[in-house]
Amino acid sequence: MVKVFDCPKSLTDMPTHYCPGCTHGIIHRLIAEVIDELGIADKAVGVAPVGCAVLAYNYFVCDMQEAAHGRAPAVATGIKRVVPEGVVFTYQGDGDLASIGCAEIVHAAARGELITTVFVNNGIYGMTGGQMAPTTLPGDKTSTSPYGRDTKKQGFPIRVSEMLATLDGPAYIARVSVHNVANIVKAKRAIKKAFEYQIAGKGFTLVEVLSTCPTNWGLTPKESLEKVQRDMMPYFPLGDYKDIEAGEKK
Amino acid sequence: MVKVFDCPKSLTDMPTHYCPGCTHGIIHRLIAEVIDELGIADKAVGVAPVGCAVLAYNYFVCDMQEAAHGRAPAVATGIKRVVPEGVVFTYQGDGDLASIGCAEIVHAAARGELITTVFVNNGIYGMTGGQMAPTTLPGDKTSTSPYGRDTKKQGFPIRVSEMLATLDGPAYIARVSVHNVANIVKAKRAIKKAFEYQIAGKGFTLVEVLSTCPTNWGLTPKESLEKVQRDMMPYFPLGDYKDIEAGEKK
Amino acid sequence: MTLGVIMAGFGGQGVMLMGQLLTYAGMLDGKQVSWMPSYGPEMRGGTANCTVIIADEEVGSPLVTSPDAVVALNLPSLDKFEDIVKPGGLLIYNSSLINRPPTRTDIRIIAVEANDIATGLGQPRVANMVALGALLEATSLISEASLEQALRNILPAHRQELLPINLQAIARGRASVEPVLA
Amino acid sequence: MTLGVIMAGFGGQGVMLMGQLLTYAGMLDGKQVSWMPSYGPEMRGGTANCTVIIADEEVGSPLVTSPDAVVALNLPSLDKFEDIVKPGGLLIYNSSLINRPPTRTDIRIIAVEANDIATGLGQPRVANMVALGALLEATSLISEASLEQALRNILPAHRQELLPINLQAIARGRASVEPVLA
Amino acid sequence: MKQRVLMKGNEAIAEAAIRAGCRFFFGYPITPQNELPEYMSRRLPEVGGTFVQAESEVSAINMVYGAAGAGARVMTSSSSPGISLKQEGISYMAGAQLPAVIVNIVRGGPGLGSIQPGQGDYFQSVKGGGHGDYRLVVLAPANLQEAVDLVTEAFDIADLYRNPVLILGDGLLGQMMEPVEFRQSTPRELPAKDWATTGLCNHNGQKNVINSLVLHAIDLEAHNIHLQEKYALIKVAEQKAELLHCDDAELVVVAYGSTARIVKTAIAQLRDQGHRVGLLRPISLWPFPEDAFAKVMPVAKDFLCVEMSAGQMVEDVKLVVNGARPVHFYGRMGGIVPTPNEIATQVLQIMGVK
Amino acid sequence: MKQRVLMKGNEAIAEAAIRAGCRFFFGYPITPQNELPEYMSRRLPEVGGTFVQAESEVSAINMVYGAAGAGARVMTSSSSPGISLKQEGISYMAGAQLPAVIVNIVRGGPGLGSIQPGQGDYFQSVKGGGHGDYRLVVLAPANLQEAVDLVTEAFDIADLYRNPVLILGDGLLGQMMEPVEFRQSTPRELPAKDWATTGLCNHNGQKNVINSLVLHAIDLEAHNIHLQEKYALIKVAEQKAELLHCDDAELVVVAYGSTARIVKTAIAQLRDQGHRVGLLRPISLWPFPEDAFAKVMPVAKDFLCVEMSAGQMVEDVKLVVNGARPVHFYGRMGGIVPTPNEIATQVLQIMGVK
Amino acid sequence: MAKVTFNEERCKGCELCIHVCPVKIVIMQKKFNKRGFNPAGVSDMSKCIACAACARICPDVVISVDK
Amino acid sequence: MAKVTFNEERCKGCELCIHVCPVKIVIMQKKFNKRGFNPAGVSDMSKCIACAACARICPDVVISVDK
Ligand SMILES: Cc1ncc(C[n+]2csc(CCOP(=O)(O)OP(=O)(O)O)c2C)c(N)n1
Ligand SMILES: Cc1ncc(C[n+]2csc(CCOP(=O)(O)OP(=O)(O)O)c2C)c(N)n1
Ligand code: SF4
Ligand code: SF4
Ligand code: SF4
Ligand code: SF4
Ligand code: SF4
Ligand code: SF4
Ligand SMILES: [Mg+2]
Ligand SMILES: [Mg+2]
Repeated sequence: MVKVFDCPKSLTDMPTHYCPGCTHGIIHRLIAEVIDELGIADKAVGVAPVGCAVLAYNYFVCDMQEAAHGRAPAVATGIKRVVPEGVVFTYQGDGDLASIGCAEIVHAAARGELITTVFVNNGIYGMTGGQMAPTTLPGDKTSTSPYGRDTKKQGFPIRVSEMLATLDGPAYIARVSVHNVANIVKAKRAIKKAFEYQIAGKGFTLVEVLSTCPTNWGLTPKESLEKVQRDMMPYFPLGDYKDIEAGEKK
Repeated sequence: MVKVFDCPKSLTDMPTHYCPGCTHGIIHRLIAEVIDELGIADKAVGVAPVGCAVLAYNYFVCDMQEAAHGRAPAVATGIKRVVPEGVVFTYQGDGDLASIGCAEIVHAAARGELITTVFVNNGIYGMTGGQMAPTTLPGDKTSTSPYGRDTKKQGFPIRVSEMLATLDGPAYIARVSVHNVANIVKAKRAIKKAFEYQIAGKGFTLVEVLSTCPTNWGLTPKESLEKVQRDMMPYFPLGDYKDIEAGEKK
Repeated sequence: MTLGVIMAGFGGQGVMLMGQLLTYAGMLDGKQVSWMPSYGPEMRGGTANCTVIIADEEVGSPLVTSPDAVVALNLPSLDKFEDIVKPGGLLIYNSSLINRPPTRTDIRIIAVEANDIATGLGQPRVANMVALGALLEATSLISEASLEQALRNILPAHRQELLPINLQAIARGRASVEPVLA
Repeated sequence: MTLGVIMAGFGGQGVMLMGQLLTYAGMLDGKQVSWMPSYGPEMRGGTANCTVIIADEEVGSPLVTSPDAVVALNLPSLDKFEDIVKPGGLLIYNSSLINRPPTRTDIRIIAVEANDIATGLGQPRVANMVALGALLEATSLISEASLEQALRNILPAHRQELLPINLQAIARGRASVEPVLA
Repeated sequence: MKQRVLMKGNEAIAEAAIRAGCRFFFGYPITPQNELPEYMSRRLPEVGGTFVQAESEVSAINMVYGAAGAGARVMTSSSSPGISLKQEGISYMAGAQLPAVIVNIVRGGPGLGSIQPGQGDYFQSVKGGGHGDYRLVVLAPANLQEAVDLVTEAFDIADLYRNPVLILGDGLLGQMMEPVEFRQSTPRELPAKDWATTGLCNHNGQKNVINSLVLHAIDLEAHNIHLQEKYALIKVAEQKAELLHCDDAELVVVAYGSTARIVKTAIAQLRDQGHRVGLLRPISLWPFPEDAFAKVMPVAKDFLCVEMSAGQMVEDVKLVVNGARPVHFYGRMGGIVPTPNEIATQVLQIMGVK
Repeated sequence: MKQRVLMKGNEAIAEAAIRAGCRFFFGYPITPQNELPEYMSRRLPEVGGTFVQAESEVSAINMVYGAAGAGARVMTSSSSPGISLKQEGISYMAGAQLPAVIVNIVRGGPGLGSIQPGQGDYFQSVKGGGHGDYRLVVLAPANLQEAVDLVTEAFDIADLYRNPVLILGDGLLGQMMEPVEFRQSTPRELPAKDWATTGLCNHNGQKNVINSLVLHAIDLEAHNIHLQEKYALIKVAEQKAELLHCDDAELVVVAYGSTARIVKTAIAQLRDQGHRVGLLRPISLWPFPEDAFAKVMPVAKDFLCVEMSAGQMVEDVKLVVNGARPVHFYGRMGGIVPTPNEIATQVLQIMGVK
Repeated sequence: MAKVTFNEERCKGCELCIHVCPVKIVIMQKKFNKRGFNPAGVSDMSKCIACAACARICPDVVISVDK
Repeated sequence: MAKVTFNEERCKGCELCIHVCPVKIVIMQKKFNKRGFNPAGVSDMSKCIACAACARICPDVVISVDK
């Protein structure tokens, strides 16, 4: 018998604290698989955000730092400058990265900082109980947009990948999704490419992953995956937004 | 005899503290002319930045607030929400807007906040004595890039207009220049359009103005204008980046 | 007189609401009351509990270290709180989900088949009300009238149709106490 | 002994460098020294000044309220500092640019045509050195050797060719003092 | 008696603010105060007000600056790390003399710490976590009725003195429910906000500027002296404290906020046992209620300061007592709420009982 | 005697840091400390180090967090408003026990204030401007030689105790030039940074985590107790103060940093006139040099605290003196540097002369 | 022959694996695991094609697949 | 006839006006204003075409133009 699929070595045994069906867990696994495949567990340093993934430092078998809310790219910059031979990644939610940490991610990208960011876009503040995120879709109800996000007063969702792709510092920026198996496979490919580009010193890399929050969306895990495809993907189209090896496209 | 050109009423008599030949003065005058022409001096509220224009509150004949470094868009948001019938503008340098205040401008733009930002891009921190700005050109020497801006370590300039144009909140975003008379005339037109769009409630508006810093560039005022055309304009192309009335272009 | 009650269960079993109803009823009875949730690092699906104080004087600490009564809707809650019930106090546990009987002998213990009774009523989600009914019956913490009024006030306008089933559940909870006393 | 000197002029006249040279020379003479610039809100093109202390003991305040000597390279500086020179102190002013003579009678006053002399040397920018020469001559603050050494050390390697013209300016400044004393 | 409603602390504070005329709220989510902005996001639109979820706490406090400068009654709230981020903005508001109410529902620190209740932000609140010489008026309610009442006070004090006011709560207060009554307070006479930047047309064409920059040292000193004079006035006029059983108390426990509740329970026990113990509960942490200390000094032999911190208010107690009596300290940290028994034990130890 | 070089304060601090082995600097421009990052941007590349101009002070302190967590000797510097922005990050560093050196070249406040020297950030520095119970070691040099010497000390203390150290200067110190000598200090024995996140391959495959989150109250309390025990050690071991003419001083002036220089000039004058006046100059502001006070108490009848603030350190002086002697205060604000004459006048008034 | 193994104690009963199995053999079990969830399992292992879809979608690395 | 007026005390002598005048009549004066700058002026007003280029480029609103 041959192993077709097994738990990656770069994940610890500790069960995660994520809610049932939350796709944070899938994304964690993909990162761990990539770390395994690239054989970089012993030189990877991860940076956990403040968000539902705040305990991510418990789940990866590599050195980790827990950053202040939104500041993971700055923390990662500090680490990478000290350990240039290390492989440094941040794992950040949409509140963390696109709201409070907006300046940090823009500037890490503009600096072409040699780090990889996995950006988990679930359109909500999961950890704090379902408040509006910068990526919450127009009309969606959250605990701070109880009447539905009104673009007149609360503005429009930010398309982070498109925005960062206007900069010269990034080497690779892609938006992927984990709402079905085919996309999970693609998502892993993107994350792997991002890490490879970092290792090759090509520039800043970011993979935006459309993710779910069944708990705060008030949907079952399955319905949540459907919402990603039905509602999120039209607003946040999947694709490579920047690939210095391939030229820009979209 | 008819007046062909006179000092706008919306500028106070106070001579500015700007260095000889600094184009901050031209940009001030253009804003004042627009305020005059639109007849909005009695309902305009300006927000001064921290930067060489920190004393801008002395120069405009309208209510003014002095914001913390980078936070003018947040301050303007507070004002506009309280005085929705007012015409609220921020005046910000590139350090103020594109560096420390990066999150604030991105989010004011994403919210479609009904304010107008005049963004003075002189590729340097004027007030603090010539440090590198996010818009400093590759290779340019500043007091914190003494060996010339090395894109490998210090990253690439941020093109603010292009970046913000990826958002859905802005109604009008344009880059103009004041390095010669023809462009000064165009710059004024852009600033006027921005104010008009704000008054019409169309959305967030921003005019990026390429400007000079003879003192910290170590050039004469005339050489500085030449540098704008020769060095800055290729990296920061002029044009409308977003105009919801005209569709996006570039 | 100051009485402290801890109510505990899985998230989703409605222990928070149960505690709020008790508190509300106490307030309507003219008592001094407070309600304090646990809001720790537990994730959704984990355990949840709240502390209710009903007193004649100003409420000092809204927390209690030895509660006068504990209502435990699941096993982890029983495990966690059985030991701290004040000697002579009351422990109500949901015998539908808890398969080990409590071991304390110095307190009054009431088993309520909360889930079974609720399911019997055709509405499994009112198990918490069944337990609350048992508490009402077993103590003189609050009056029945106030509890009913509290329920009316707390149910939002578009949910008032749920009033009867909740009242029924409370009644069945009260009724379930007798056999244990016997 | 603690002596305080204020040097003032337009930004660009080189008062800061002049003060640094004086301080450096004092240090080479084995004295305790400090240099403190004004770094106020004045814009470029405005006035600039610095305070130099040369002392035998540890320098306390690096600022002085009544300086032992003032070197004023332009009119606003003279206006600002003439009054605070310590009685019996020294005031050197740049008579090339300042057209009103000082009015104090309780201090020693030296007029130096700093700009004219510098222009005469073919290098208008060494007017500050001319004034410094005058100060060297009129006081015993520092030694000539130390000043020359300071100049050598402060000039960056690729600017050493400017040494002669600076030394010349200092010499002419020294020379210019005589007539006034006469 | 007016109607009492059962509310969560965070929501009660929000509702009280709306009743006090607050129509603008700028905030950012953080536990354990999320119900406050959430409530505002539901309620403010109903009363014609505006709720904005800012991109960060830094941005939120600067929105508050702008709105306060435009003359609004405006509030923001956060919890410890978020309040740290607001320090620059708070210093600016104090410098520009802008009235606003800031709520800190303190959690365990330092750093990310935990979300459990704490009182480790006392120094930051009363000594000034931001730069420069400034003071916030700091009000620390111990129950929800008081929280509700102090919110109105806070807005009035802010407007009267043109100074930000901080309401210092903690997770316990924010998360608990108690009955509250929204009563009409006797309004203070407040000056018109003729300094607000609402556009020249709204104030007779005279230009208004909101600013904290004062370039020349002599002017900035004058500005600072003005601020200090204002603080001196506040110090005289705005001290608030509760004294409980202090008339004959040989040992006075000093505690504020939630901790004071626990202390009350402990004191009730101790009094039952016949011990002469009292409570001095500072309600205004700045100005620190020095007058209240003067009242208890004649009888008190010892002071015991109890805090959910390593000991911060204890310094202010020592400063008031000035060596005249021993000042003891008992503290718990990290989100641990002390029990009445623990406190009683400390008291008895100091009193030399048993 | 080694060679003395004439340097600006900001540059001398930067050079001293490099000589102390600092190879990483993250900062953001602000007057009056700009020469410090500028110097670093020139010099660090020459020694194989890294200078990054961060996008803000918030980002800078978090870069420092990352770099310190990866085991580097790292520094940041700023001035008042910028330091306020760093408060959240500083609290995180204290919580995660990360060693680094932070320089604050204080200016006039509050708010934008001015760029002139000030000492209004004392409270923020020593009481904790951030949230939670933590302490920075705070060192306040009074001249450039001392600044240079203390920089090495600061890095060593930071590494020894795994705690951030703040160097508190002001515009005067940052902008002035004085001769300095970079001398070899006797290095302390420092523990290996085996906790740093440099990748598993660099520390035997054992996972390292840098973190300040401690979810359970009981654990967070334990963590806080550990921090407090560490602070207690520091309090014993790291007090620093200068005593000048205190042996027979009836009046002891207490002043730190630049102000202490002015006080020295004043005292020289007063001594010349025969007055028994001394100076107690705290060099470590936290831990506050209580031991030095014990030394002067037997003779001192009065204390006069002089600050460029509305009176902040005066509270710590009062806490030490604990009512045993009168503590007077004289302060200037807003960037005004007091003159020796002003101070002498105050002293004479207190001494009842004339 | 294909074999799918469930680390039942890790399962949170989210049911995502059920929906992606092309041969519809993944089911939820009646029993509870220690954390109170009904874990997933396979009804008829012989039908399994070892596609690993279930494993790939599982957020909790419950499933391993052999062939 | 065109007329260009210089508010000389505001002039900072930056010389930008000189370069933009299409008829090259703007010059720097020898005298100093109170702030120590040589103010700009016009050498031969009759040549002025009132194009206001000088006024538009002036950063210090020194110049007004009549026609
Ligand atoms: C300075 C600061 N502000 C706010 C918070 C509270 N907070 C914790 S997580 C979070 C948002 C999390 O949302 P997101 O980044 O989208 O992650 P998710 O939980 O959705 O995965 C917030 C606001 C904090 N811890 N620190
Ligand atoms: C929080 C904070 N950080 C830094 C500063 C110092 N500072 C003042 S102006 C400025 C940059 C100004 O540059 P820019 O915005 O480009 O305006 P310019 O002077 O070039 O017009 C900086 C960093 C400050 N005042 N406050
Ligand atoms: S709250 Fe939402 S994002 Fe967070 S673990 Fe639960 S489902 Fe996932
Ligand atoms: S420093 Fe530069 S930007 Fe500032 S006023 Fe002078 S020339 Fe203009
Ligand atoms: S491996 Fe494929 S076929 Fe087998 S159980 Fe999983 S999803 Fe079904
Ligand atoms: S996807 Fe994983 S966690 Fe969810 S039910 Fe299936 S095995 Fe369990
Ligand atoms: S108006 Fe035109 S022609 Fe006349 S002086 Fe000015 S630039 Fe020259
Ligand atoms: S452009 Fe204006 S400031 Fe410059 S020289 Fe001409 S008139 Fe003077
Ligand atoms: Mg999210
Ligand atoms: Mg600039």
